[in-house]
Amino acid sequence: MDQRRRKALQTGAGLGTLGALVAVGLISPGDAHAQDWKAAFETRSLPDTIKALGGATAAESKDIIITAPDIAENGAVVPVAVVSAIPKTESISILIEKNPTLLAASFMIPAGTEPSVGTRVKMGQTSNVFALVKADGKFFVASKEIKVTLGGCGG
Amino acid sequence: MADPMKIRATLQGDTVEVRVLMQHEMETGQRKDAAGKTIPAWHIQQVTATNNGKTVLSAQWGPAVSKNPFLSFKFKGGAKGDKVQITWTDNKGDKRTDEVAVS
Amino acid sequence: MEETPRFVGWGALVAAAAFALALAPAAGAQQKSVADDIARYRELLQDGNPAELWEMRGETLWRTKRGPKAVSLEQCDLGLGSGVVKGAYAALPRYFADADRVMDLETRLVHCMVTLQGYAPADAKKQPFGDGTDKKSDNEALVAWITSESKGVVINVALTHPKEQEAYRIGKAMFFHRAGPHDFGCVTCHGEAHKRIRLQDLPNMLDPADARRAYTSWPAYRVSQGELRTFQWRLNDCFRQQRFPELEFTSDASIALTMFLARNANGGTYNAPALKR
Amino acid sequence: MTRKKFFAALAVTGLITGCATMMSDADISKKALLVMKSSFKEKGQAKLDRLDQDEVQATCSLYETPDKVPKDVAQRLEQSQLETIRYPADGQLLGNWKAGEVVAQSGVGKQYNDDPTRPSGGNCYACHQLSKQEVSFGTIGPSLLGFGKARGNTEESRKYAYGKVYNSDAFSACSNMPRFGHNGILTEQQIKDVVALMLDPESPVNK
Repeated sequence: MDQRRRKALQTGAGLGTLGALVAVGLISPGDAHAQDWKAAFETRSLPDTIKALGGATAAESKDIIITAPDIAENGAVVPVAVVSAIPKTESISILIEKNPTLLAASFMIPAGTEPSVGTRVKMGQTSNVFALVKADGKFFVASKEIKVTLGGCGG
Repeated sequence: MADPMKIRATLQGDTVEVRVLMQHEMETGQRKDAAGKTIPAWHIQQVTATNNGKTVLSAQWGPAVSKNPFLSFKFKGGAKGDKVQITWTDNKGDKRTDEVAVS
Repeated sequence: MEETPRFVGWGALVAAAAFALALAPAAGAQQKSVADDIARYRELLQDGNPAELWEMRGETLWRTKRGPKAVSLEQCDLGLGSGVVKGAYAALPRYFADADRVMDLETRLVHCMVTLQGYAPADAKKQPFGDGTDKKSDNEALVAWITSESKGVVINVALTHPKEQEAYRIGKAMFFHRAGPHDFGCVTCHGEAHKRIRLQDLPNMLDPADARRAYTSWPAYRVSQGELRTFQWRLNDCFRQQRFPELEFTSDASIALTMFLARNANGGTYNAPALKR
Repeated sequence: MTRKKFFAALAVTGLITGCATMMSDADISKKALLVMKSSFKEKGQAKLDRLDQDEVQATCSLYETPDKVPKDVAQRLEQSQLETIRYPADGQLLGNWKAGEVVAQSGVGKQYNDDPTRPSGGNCYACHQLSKQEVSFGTIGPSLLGFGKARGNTEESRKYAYGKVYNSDAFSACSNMPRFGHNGILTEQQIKDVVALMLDPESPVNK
């Protein structure tokens, strides 16, 4: 619990510094029709992914908690868990900014399932990882930088 | 044929915690073999989880999910003895379903 | 949580993350935090070890009727009596009178596959390690399961039989044998405390505490390779990096070195298959 | 292993049970090499002769760690190794530090799965800290951060750095560091580049 709260504060503080820089945007409700997953998995930027998932922009949210290491000893396996405290969370997506394609995984959360998922992803290099949450038709995002370093003997 | 998954589903209070390990290459389609030939993409695309037949999670995965994938999630409304079933489908059309009772 | 989320353009979000990166702490403080962060990474990985997939497959293999004689391995004597698996790994390598030879787990498994299941020795040894793809090794799976049955058991390698003592001494001589274009021996990396290669901590295999920690954590699922790796594999890969030729599976040298290292770990509580970078 | 050391080892491992049937340590060493020769097989560029030892390797294998090598033995080895160092004919010891950084980062070369036609690396970062930027460094060797700043880019320091990389045993017997020049791991040019990495004021080592 403490751990989570601390993470939440960290994430919040990191994003908070932006406040002044940030342009305020409006959210348009996501499309209701079925996703074109093939297209979504080929997107190369956050706005394109959001668009492919049926949205326009995403709001920064402190209610999304990313639990992941600050440094990954091996980019092939980076544990990432996302918890959303946003009511009516419908889906949680994990995006890796510097990967050849952005979207790593999307989880659809039916009613009764907690908006809390964990998996492991590949990262080609140090990058921001985004957790994109769709809740009540709107998109929200949080980010965390994960450094990828070289572990063993090299070669 | 694909190897079985290892599934754990445990009831903690009113929440069932599910942890799954799947055996899969999760080949990205970006790597080259020793001869310099691109190794074609081969990865799980879709995962669905049901509890006594009711969908409790579905997921779409790309090749960036790690090899031998791990998945954890939680749902409410389950009871001991319920059947949690996980199915994955990969981009070659291979499919695997395994089941475990909530303990 | 009550705060209204600010609506953010993602471009600005990206820019801000880059900004935060530029404010990275100074180098001195950084090094300590790198070690802490790596520890945190390893901790986060512990939940859900894919090694269990190998253990499952190994148990099935153990119980499946296979080979020319179509029998299972369930009567295989791993040193504690026919069919006893629990705790067997913690007392290996050991001398087996029926073969008049000191054997480690891998060698004993091959012996059982040959004598019980009727495999030709070459067939029993043909795939000691998986290649990281779908070419899996039955041996690694069997070892994963058998070792998992020694979890919590204290390593207790006896040096009572003269052949066990000789194997230990040969293994020890191998440990200090520097050779090859780089002058490396096992001791180059594993003979001093608190050293690392890159960020990887190196156990001092001459120190009982370190040897216990290291030996009791193999086999391990190697996340970098997506494979379960056995202690035998660990030795082979050390020799590759030592610029030596290839250590042969179930060879006398591999058993001798395993004997030396296992004995050094005596008293450690076995806790594997583990999960490593 | 010396006889004294051997009995010390026996005592530690609780092996003294009456030594009548025991092989001497010299016999064990001989037997170990025989066992190794029958237990390894050649693969790629790594042939079985890699198990054989030269004078340095054989002598150093007798002592558990370099600090246990007797002084006179160490001095004799250092002298013999000093004589192996071949400095570049053109007298130029300083190469390009950027190329040196590539050598320092690369760990390929001489392994049985390496392509012998491609250049080897020095893998310096595996054992040494060299620059502030690279956080993934080893500690088997000392930190070399600021090496050139501390010693100055003089003829003397260039000669020392070149010789040390060429044959480390000439300066510190039974060092864990490979004899990169003597054993043909790095080329003359590569060693010059590593020397530049160590000494060039513009190199990240000295920043």
